Amino acid sequence: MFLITIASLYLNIAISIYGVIAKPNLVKKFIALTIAQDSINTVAILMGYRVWREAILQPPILLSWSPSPKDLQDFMNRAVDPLPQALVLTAIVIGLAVNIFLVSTILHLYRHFKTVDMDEISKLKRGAIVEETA
Amino acid sequence: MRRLLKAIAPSIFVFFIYIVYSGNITLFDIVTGLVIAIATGVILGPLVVEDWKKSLSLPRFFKLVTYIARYFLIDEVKAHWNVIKIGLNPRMPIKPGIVRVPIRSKNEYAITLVAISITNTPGTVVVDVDKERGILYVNWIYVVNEKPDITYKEIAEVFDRYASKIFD
Amino acid sequence: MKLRDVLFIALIIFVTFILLIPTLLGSIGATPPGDLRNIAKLYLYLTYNIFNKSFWTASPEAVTAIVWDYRGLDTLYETIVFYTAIIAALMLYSEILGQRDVVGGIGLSFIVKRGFSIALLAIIAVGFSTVLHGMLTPGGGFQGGAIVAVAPVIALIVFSRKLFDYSKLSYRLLVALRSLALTGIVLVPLIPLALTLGNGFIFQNQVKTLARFSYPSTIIDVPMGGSLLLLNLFEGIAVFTAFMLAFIVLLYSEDLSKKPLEGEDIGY
Amino acid sequence: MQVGIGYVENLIFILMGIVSLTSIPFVILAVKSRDLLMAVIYSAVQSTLYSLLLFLLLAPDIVLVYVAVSVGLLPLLTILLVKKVGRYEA
Repeated sequence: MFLITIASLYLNIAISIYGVIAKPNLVKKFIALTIAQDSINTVAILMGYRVWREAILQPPILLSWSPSPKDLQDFMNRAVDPLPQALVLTAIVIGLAVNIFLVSTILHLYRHFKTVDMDEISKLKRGAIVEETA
Repeated sequence: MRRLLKAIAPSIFVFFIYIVYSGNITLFDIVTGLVIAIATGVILGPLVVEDWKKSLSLPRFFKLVTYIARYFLIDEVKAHWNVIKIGLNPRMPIKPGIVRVPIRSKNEYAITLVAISITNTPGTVVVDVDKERGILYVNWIYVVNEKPDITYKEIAEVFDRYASKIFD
Repeated sequence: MKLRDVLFIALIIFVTFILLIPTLLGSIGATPPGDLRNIAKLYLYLTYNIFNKSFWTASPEAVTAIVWDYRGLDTLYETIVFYTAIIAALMLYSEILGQRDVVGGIGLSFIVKRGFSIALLAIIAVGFSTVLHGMLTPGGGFQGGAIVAVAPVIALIVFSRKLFDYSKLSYRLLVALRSLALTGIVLVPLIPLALTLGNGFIFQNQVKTLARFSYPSTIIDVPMGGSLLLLNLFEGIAVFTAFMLAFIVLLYSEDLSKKPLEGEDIGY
Repeated sequence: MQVGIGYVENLIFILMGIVSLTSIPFVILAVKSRDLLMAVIYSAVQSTLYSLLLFLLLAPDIVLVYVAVSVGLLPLLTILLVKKVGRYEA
């Protein structure tokens, strides 16, 4: 079942990248891009997971504030990998900031060309260049 | 000064939520909770509270608590029971329609409480509100009668009585 | 179904399998690995090791410790990316920043307003609790900032623009608050360097063998994590104000937003 | 004890598999649908499923930030975009 999880996440990445490439609409491209971001982040978290071999797993948070050496050893044996979580944590928030920038550029394009279709925008641009050079 | 008085009730609410969400009561929680609560209360107090005297009155608060208990224990159960009866009946005896329900509460919070209570009980949904005339438009699963006094009695009477006691 | 679609579907499945094979053979396999990487073990073991205080961070939460202590410089540069992205989005609207909108608006109905005003308080309480307990429980500056940012964004829609255009929490104040928070993020790592006259490290949190400076390890009666609490607080304020600014600008009415484009319709 | 843990592990793997399999149709619908508003809603459903998956992967930090960002702010941002540029893909 774990394999199915990985495979379906990869499939999601592939579908969303198809969406980014093949759909002409910029908003649709944007939606597909956010799905790709989420899937890639989830795959990164998945890499930090471990098998429940010895004891019940726990998130990487030490619960006791005055731990004994045994507590620390236990924590090391039971926690999942905190490193991917720390990296993805910043990536999500910064991703949103970059997405806000993307949205404002898409809005500017729309206000400029009155459309968000990439094919039409390139057609309009070509027309404008021909007009200027003629 | 007004602003500070208005800030008291929201501050208590924020402090309560802060402690509940934090999950433990250490001195650190209490100190930071107080700072956050007072800052939030002073900034957002005028937006939330209309009349500080009403917001601080204890009898109204106890009325609210009894209302919540009564709502979830009696009215919700009754409404669920009715809808279950309709749902399990093979003939599906429904007669849906939108009716006018006049209510007597005038305060915005009171109308909000009545509208939310009516919507949250299954079988009735508030679709629109007319504040000036004090009328709620309610989509009812089985319209017994369209007359305003009967709809008031069937749908809104309990909620309205409590709401006007709590907020007006 | 056209040939193009079939080709794309085949390609998607092919790519998935190509990606899956190295994952299976190389890193995780059919079940996840039983053991952690050594670096992760080290971080987990040392983050709140009260017996060996030369590497500890005084924070029982490993993720926050990694974000702001072990890999603090990384996060500092991520914050710079964040700052730049928001500034870039604001710069596109540089001509209309801080102006009152031409369309007043009345917002949604008063039932939504009253219901939301109670929820507003709860969201802010939860968000700041997440920020300030970042070194004890899951949470921290990024999480709490994102949670608190939800409140003004929905308030902008529920109460309409008027609330923000005529309130004291103006554009200038928000920018000032954000700049202050970012200055705080820059100053906290530099303070050890200044107080030890150059013998400390940047992003030094607790005492090291070579540098004798450390932030306090407990605050009142809970583990503080030294600089982690301060950095979380500043990052939370920075994230919250940045998202609020960005949404305030993005939600300008169309009439006003077209102003920066005036005169550009001649050339591309 | 050992048997109990193995049982819990299998249960969690199965849950993870179900959640991630359920997300595939929503991703396909979000990419395929011509109605952009519906695409945003499908993408929000996919985000909700992912947050469940992240919770199962024992990452409470990420769940906190992910719920606020990907289920709250991002759909709002995209709906704003859709409202301004028009609902239907030509």
